[in-house]
Amino acid sequence: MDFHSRSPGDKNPGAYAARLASAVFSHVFRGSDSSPDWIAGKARPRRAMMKTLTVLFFLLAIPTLSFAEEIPGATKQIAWFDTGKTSFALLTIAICATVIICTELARRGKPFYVRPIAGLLAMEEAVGRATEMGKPILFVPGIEDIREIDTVAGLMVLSSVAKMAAEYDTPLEVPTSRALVMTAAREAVQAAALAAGRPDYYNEDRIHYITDEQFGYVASVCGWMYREKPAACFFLGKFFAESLFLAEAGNAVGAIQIAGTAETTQLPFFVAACDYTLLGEELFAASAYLSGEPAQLGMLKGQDFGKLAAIVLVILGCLLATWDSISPRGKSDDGQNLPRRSQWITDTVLKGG
Amino acid sequence: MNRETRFWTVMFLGGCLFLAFQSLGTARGVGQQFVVRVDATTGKIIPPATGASDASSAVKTVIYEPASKDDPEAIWSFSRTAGIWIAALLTLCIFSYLYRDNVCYKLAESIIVGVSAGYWIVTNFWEVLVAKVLVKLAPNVARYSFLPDTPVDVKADYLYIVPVVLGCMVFCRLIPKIAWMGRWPLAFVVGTTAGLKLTSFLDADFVRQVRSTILPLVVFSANASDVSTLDWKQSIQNIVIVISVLSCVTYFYFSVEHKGLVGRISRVGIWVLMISFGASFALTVMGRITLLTMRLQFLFDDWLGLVRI
Amino acid sequence: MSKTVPVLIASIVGCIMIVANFSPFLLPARQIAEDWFTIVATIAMMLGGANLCVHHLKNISDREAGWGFSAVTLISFFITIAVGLLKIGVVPESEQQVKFAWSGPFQQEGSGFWWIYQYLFSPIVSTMFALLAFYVASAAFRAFRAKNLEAILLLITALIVLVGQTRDREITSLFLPPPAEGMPQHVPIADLTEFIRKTFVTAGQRAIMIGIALGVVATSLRILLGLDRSYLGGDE
Amino acid sequence: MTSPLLNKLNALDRRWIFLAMALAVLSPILLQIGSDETPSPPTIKLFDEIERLPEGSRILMAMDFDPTSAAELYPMALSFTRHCCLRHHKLYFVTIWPTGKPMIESTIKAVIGADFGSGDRAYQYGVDYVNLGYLAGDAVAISQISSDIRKARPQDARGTSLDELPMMSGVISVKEMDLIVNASAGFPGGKEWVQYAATPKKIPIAVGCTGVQSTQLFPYYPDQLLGLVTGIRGAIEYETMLAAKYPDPYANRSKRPAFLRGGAQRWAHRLMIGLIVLGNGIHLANRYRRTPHP
Repeated sequence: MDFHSRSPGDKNPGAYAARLASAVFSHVFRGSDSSPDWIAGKARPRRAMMKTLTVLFFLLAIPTLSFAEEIPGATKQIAWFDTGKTSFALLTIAICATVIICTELARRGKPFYVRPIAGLLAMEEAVGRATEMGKPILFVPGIEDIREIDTVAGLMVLSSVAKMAAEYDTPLEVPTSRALVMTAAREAVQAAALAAGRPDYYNEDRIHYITDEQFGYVASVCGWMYREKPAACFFLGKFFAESLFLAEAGNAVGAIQIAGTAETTQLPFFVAACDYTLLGEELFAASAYLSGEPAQLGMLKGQDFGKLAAIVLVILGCLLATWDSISPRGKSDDGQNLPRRSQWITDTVLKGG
Repeated sequence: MNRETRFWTVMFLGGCLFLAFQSLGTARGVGQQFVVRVDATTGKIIPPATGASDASSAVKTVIYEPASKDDPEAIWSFSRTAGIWIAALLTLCIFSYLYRDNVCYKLAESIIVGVSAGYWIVTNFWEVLVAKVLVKLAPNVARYSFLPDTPVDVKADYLYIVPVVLGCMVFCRLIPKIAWMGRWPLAFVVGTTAGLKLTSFLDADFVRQVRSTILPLVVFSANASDVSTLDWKQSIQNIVIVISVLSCVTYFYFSVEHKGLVGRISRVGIWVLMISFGASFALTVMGRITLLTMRLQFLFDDWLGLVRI
Repeated sequence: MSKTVPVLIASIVGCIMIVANFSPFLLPARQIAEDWFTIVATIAMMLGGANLCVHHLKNISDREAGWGFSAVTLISFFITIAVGLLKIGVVPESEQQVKFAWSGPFQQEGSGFWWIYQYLFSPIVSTMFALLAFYVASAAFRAFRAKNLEAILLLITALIVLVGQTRDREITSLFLPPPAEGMPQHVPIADLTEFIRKTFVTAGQRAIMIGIALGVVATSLRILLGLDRSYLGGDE
Repeated sequence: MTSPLLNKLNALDRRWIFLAMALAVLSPILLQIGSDETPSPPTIKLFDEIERLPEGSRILMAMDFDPTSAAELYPMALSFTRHCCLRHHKLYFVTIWPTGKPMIESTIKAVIGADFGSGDRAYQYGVDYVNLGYLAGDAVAISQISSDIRKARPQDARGTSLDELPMMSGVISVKEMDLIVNASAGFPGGKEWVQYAATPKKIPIAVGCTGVQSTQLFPYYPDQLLGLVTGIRGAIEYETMLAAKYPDPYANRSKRPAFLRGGAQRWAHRLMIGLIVLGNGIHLANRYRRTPHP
């Protein structure tokens, strides 16, 4: 059996990109009808979305058409699909599609179990404790700009935390290290205050920019912590060396600390110095989890299928590699070494982009 | 005066006395800095005697480079000596936070917040707004104002108006009537982030990491006489890696209850994570100590001159 | 309307970025978008600067506790900006540049901005960083205690690696027979450290990375599908 | 049943720990105690690669660090540059950290200016080495220069057009480099160079990183990374190898900044081990006496 035949997709490569786009866009226009009003906005007319879908279609079609016009007698040809990336494109589509399908199933009412995550359960408790003690809450959405997906995830959690804090009417301090993050954080907190039915809770001055400089920011936040003694500290986003600094400062003032980051180098410090730590993926799952929306919880199920795929690929690959190691395949007729069996997985399925 | 105040007063006075002795009584002094004058266009050193009188061409292009005290052309630099003193005192102010929050720390904190915010604004002004936006939108203006080396044949690229407009939309938030427009740049940035990261993380963090975990569980190595023997060390290493990765991935499962077999495997996953955290923590210690070493070397070498490095 | 357009913008640019990864034809779009981000962020930084000024001016005008420090912040902020933008102390570096008074590099050694960086910015920032050496010690003292099996694993690996990191590791080979002529001395704890690094650390990182990648996919999809729009705020 | 000593230890103020750490680091500095290191394979690999490359090979020196991380990376940058100069390679300095510019300048001054600036084969600017300066845009900058250097940076750090420099002729992108040597202090840094330049363009890359970053970069070694020099220990290892191969003048203490920091390392590590043991001693004693933890 020849594992090295090129995948059939090579013949019509463009179709994959188009399929991905259409899958994604069809979802956009369906919108999130099941989400509560404060997130989804008021009822959005479907007709408007149909129109935008058409616009989108043309936006994607124009580059394609302009390329088609260029073809006759063209001197330079820029392929509009990189065939070397076919397998990666397929993999991307497969993973995205799984996630989307699970979301759709959840939206239609299929119940999914989600295991409890200690750090997330403790959030409400932390906010409650701050309320009891009459002390403020600190939320640090990382020190990177919004171009890092960790920061975006941190901001998504911020909206949930802000909603809890607004319900209890406990002050929430959000110092930021980037101006764009400040803007987004203000939007998120304002929306949360509205959703909690306390629009007055939102105070712009509590969400302020300090400085872009990592340690300038930390100097200011730690000074603030020493003086105001917050009862709960949330560190969720992208962190670097300052992680331990923040966590130790919080520890010195006796705050409950909940941290989460996808920066693997900083996890040990958070684990050592904080009460609860969201490890890597849990940070991204947090906002879905806290939102409690079935559609978003469905996504977690979709992610799990991705992990299952990883496990299956690793086991299969390792078995093939072991087989290769025990009995190598030898040489073909023209004296060349036959490729290893595990190459089918490493070089075809997992070729990468 | 309580005991604590007395202690710190004595420490402070002792420090002052020591500094006075060190700066007056030793040849090296405290934080003394020397420079030589260099013609920026030619890179040649200007001797101190002629430097002042030679006003015709050198005035505009003199730069200063650090030199040792023994250099015959060296002159004492007030600004750099003062700089070393200020830097050293600020260093001590920050170290004082370890004892507790105090006026000195607050002073250093306020300075760093102001200076660093200003620093990044200035840096981005020159590096992005001038070097990127101005050069793209009005290359001629750039050439005649700040960047004389901008090539003459550069054409203006008006596409760069879009990010400028998007950037300015951030300010819409300040005007309640059009505050909603302030969300557009956010949406643009978050959207691009989502799109870019989706593929790059899948590629680098998923595909590549899964691929590098595919290892033969039994490894044979050929020895000198071309007889393959079982490589115990490598085999055990591979088996441990594969089992560890699988169990950790299982730990991250959200939608399955951690009970029974899954529970046991994910327990192993936590152990692996804990071992990896313990090791990562210890591996970091070295870097942190180095930073402290460097600060102390600054205080005791560059400033006080007590050691020679 | 106030939210539909932004969500659409996010979806469109996001999808273009994804498609561009697979299409050499659209690849420039990826670079352009990345370039644009830098510009948008830089302009937004001005908003940050304005916010900083307002925040501290308010402190000063309200005579809040520590308003003097707010004044220090504002003064150092404005001095830095003035020195940096006016290029105080910067001289042109080449024959051609001499004709243009503002053409020298703004970070030139010896200039005012360089002085601020060298003697105010850099010492404070690196001392802040150096404080971590103390915090590492206090965190280790407090957290690495054998409370349960997980904590024991954490602490034992930390101990092994700490010993294995410096030359003190050679203490573990004292009890071994001397090596054969010309062979390096076997150091058990160094091998153990290396083994832990190669297996458990690598594996732990890998598993976390695999998980993160999937988390990023889901989070990105949430944005692209408009499921989560908390970053865009509520409807006013 | 309680003992006064245990009570005292239970309530130990963390400022005593701070004081102990200060003493552990300060004493070796004042007493000038240094420490050597035995080289490890990832460091040896980079050393051998620089030795192996034929004279005049193009090496991209990416210096992505700032004064705060210079403690670990500056000695490394010095050793790498010295080694490349000894082998007479062509050096292309670049940084994607705005704060990296002065680092490049002082590296050039300390190595090329001091040791290789004169003599019959002196290093000449534009012929043997160039400073491309700072590229704004983090990872974007990396992908830009890996497709077209001139697009990302039409001039060098001195404002000279790249086309006027002899060593830039024939260099279009990072693809023309024989090796990337990166001194990386975090983000953006080694990981991004691997992801956006080295792996897609298939150029060998070696990273010198801080101890913190090493765990993040270790998964890339040896597939995507040729060599990995970690933290001050890696710097000491590299200095040790350089001193062994070129004893004159690199066995000299004044040329070995990392060596002198080794002594402080040893004592601080000993203190950390002591603290962990003490912490567990207190914990066990508490359990033995069944007194509640404060």
